[in-house]
Amino acid sequence: MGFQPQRDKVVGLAAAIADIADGAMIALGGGLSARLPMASVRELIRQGTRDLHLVGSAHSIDVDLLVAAGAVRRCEESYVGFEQDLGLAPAYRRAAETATIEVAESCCVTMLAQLRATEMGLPFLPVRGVRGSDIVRLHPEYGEVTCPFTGEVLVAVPALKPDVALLHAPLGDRYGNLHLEQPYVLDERFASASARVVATVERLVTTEEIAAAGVTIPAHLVAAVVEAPFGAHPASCYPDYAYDRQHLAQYTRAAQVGGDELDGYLKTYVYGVADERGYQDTVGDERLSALGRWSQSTADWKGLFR
Amino acid sequence: MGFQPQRDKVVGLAAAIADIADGAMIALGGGLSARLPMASVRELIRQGTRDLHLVGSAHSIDVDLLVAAGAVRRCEESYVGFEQDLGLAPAYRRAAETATIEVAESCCVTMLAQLRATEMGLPFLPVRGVRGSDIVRLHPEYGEVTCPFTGEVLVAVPALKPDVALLHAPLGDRYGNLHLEQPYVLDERFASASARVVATVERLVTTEEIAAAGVTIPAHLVAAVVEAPFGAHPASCYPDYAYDRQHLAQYTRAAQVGGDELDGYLKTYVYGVADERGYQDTVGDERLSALGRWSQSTADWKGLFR
Amino acid sequence: MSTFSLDEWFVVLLSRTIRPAETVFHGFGSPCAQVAMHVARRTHARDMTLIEGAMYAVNPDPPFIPPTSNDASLKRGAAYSMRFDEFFDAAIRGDVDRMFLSGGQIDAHGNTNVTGMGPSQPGFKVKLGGGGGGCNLAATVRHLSLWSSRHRSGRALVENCDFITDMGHRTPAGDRTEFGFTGGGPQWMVTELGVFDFPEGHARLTHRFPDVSVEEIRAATGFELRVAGDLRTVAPPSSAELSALRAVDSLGVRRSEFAPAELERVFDHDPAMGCAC
Amino acid sequence: MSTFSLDEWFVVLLSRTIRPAETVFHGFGSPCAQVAMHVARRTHARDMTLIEGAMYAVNPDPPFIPPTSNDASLKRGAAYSMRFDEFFDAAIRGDVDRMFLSGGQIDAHGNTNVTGMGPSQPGFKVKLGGGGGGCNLAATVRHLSLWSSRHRSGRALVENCDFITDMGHRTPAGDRTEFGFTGGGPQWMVTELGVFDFPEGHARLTHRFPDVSVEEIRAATGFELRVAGDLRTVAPPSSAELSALRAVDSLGVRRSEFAPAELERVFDHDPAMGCAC
Repeated sequence: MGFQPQRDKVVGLAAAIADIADGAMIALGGGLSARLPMASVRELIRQGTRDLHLVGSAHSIDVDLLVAAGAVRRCEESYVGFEQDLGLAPAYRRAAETATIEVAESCCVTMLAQLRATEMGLPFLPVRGVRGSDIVRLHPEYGEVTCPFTGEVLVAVPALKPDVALLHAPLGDRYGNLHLEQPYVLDERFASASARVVATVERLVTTEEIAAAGVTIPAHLVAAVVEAPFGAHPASCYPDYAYDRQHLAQYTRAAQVGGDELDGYLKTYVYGVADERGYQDTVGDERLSALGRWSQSTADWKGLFR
Repeated sequence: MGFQPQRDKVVGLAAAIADIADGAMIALGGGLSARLPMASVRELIRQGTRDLHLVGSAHSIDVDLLVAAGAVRRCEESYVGFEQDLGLAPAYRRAAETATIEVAESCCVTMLAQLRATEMGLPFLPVRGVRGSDIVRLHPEYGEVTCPFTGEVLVAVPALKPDVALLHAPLGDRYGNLHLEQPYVLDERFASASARVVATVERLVTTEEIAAAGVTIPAHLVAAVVEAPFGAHPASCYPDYAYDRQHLAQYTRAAQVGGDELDGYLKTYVYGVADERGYQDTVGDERLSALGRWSQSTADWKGLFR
Repeated sequence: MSTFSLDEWFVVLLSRTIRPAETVFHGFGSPCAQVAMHVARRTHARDMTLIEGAMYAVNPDPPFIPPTSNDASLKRGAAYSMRFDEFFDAAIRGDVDRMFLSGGQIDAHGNTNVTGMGPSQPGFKVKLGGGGGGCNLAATVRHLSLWSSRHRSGRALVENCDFITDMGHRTPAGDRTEFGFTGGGPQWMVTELGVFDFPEGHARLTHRFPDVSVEEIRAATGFELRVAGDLRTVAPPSSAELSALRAVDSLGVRRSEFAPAELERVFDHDPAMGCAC
Repeated sequence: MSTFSLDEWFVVLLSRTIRPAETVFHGFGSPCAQVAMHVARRTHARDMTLIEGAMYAVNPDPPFIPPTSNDASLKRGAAYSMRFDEFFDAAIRGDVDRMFLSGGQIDAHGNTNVTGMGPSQPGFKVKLGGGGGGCNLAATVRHLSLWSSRHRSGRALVENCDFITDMGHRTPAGDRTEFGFTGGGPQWMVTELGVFDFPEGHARLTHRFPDVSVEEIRAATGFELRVAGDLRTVAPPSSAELSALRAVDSLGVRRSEFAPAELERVFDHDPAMGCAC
């Protein structure tokens, strides 16, 4: 542990991800369709990383794609799916139903308590809920603790310390200061609780620019910074771009069918491109720049979601 | 509990403070020489409130003045004093030495854990330190808890729920949204953990202005808003004014001497003025506006502290 | 005479479970609840504190409701967005008055399953998305408004949930008092067939839609159907409610929750109808 | 030949207890430690993470050190200021490498008393200000640098503290291992008479100032004085250290910690002296 000293932390994506060992516990920043660390996810798949233990709150294509690529051993999220719009997460669902991944489904509040335990240097924290839920059946590691004052029995949850947190931010400087827009989701908690933070950013800017925008996650918590434009695509990274609903629909369709269709998606967008520049070229500049037009008018914004 | 509904919460200082009962547990916002809720403190004294239980981190004239006026039963801070510059807190010290107040000295981390317990709806939280310290002798209410996973024995501290938090902010709107500059100290924690938040602000502005500056404490946590220019004086309220070192020196001198000297201070600045407008007149516009000149140059800023 | 559709009526009924001055939250992937909250805030509960799903934005005025819960459009007009931890802390300490919850399965006690169908070992028969923060929040939020848009399927309201993600009033293991839960549990349940309350912690049909019979409802309900002595038909939406709803949900995201046949249920609207809530 | 004063030498010695790349914190009301951290960051520890006392500003470049610890001048130049809880969390989980601590009383094990002199019941004989966050931080911060500017008084370094606010290496109740404390405890102690380390958890004089004899130090020390076999005189400040110190502390706030007589101790400076740290 200990803070990261102030130094230049800019590295390439491949180098940043190469440090992640098979079997690592990976915290995924962002949530649902926002600020998912997709550039890092794609690079993990390209590098053939295996047996990952994923933790996060509510997630979608980041988890599903890693599961589809066979990179995952254990999923510990509060939700994996595409909401009412695109429905269940196809690869995650299939892997859960065939028991090829361990489903350690959790709750946002429980995860928060477990991360906070690490942040506070404590071996456990108590939570009040959970007792009425079968979620406890998925977590034999939970315990109980009795309040010494009230006698109330509470669920005790152990500290959770991810090996690596993968975060994506619109702005960062070379020292690792990051500016995020709301929702921050668990990114701040992951940054403090994880042994190592790898951040991808839309744009590297000066420290002055980032201080003016507001530092959400400070440099001393960040180990590596990678400039990765459209690094959250097909999730959103406001203020730069909205999520790419068409692309997500394309992915979920391929993942539902599975087999060659899913392989085709992976080949086109992950294995078949050398890097993120290749990914952007494959998605196409026209599509990518359209996602940035949300800010022009309400009609443009709405138009992205029809 | 429950959030405060969105409504106009602007009231006068006297009315806001009149709701505070004798014996109440009062959380004091700000710390040391910054953003102390002095207008509220002076009004509490004017109204003759008694037997207060004060809680806070590191404080100075706010606590000392309340003690000097005989308003306090119990002091639960991590520090009360005027740092190396003006030394020990004269009235607090005298009252502690003659046992006319209960000294429940605490630690910033312990207070934080106790407030967080309230914020998280828990009856207790564990802390790792404290066991080697005689601070536990001042707190028979602490207990112990054993980690169900590691067997480690930790100190258990009970949830702390102040009846009222008195906060001072440079900007607020009529709904109670507050903008603060760093250091926020415990203000955010007090706002969530207290039954009721009374905020004084330098200036009431529109919601748009405060959203642009950044809302630090949201309206739904605030019960009453009072416009009180120079309401932190003689503490600082940046960006408006630096602390008034001369005034603090004048106070500590009077408080050290005690008796008529201290009575004189109280008469001049608290009992003898009807309200905060009267206080400002007594301190004098020239002095007050000088404190705002910190921003003109480093030499001006430094000049305030010679 | 103008008309309105079932999905609109459904959302209006959900919105009426909100009382003035309440602090209300919906989870992600819940367009009906999401739209309902905005309808309430524009009609009978203008002083409510609306906390927007996955954005945790406080009292936003979104230009439209997008098909995902953490799009930036959903914080437009909000002076403040809570942090993740700030929201969940507030909810677990009891500062949130109402939360909307749904589930692939819901039983008579208001227990909900959003985790999976069938046994959990070795793998679920159908893996659902998961519960977000529900398994803790259901313990401490003051009131829960449940909903199901798939009641008629016969698979949604069940005798026993295969997996209890979020606890209602009681489970085989105990009740809320035994667990020290500080929230009151499910208060209302709205389905596309009718409305239920929970006297003594058991669902009871209090209102039905005018185009649905009690027998149809009984046939679709997997648990023993209890019916209120004064069973009524649901009160129609007011013009104010309909126009608020149509303004808020111009993309019609609420419709994604319903089977196609339900969306064809259309009713005549009496424009003289004031708010019946 | 130019000169430097005792207070300058003292602060330089404090600054040398900081190692490169460390994350270091001082409490409020600690001008000597505060100035020492900025000297270190401008000389031998440019890559340290400096967390400014009561502002929790990270690596600021203040235009001057004011006489209060939470003045806005102390966050000038910092891209980020930590929240109160963010800083204390980092310190209690072990992310802070060094903290400076002082006390009205300090014993041979490095226990410190900033709470009060005499018995605590019914009232202290002398009530001191209090310990801030020390009683938890002393348990978990990796290393502690202690200091006392009142050693000569004979009342500062004592056989037993009347009250232990912040634990050093051991107390009558147990040692750090028994309490499960994760930090290493006091590593150095600098006084206006000399410098101590803590082999086996007991203070040992390793350096004295050239104008002070071991006998003077023994006479001023309330506990058994242990002396290192290779006792040396403290190394003089370099020109770089002195000029950094004078630039940072142009108001001379460090001087408020010393008795007037100590401030009159002046030493000749050899401008050829490089950094001796």
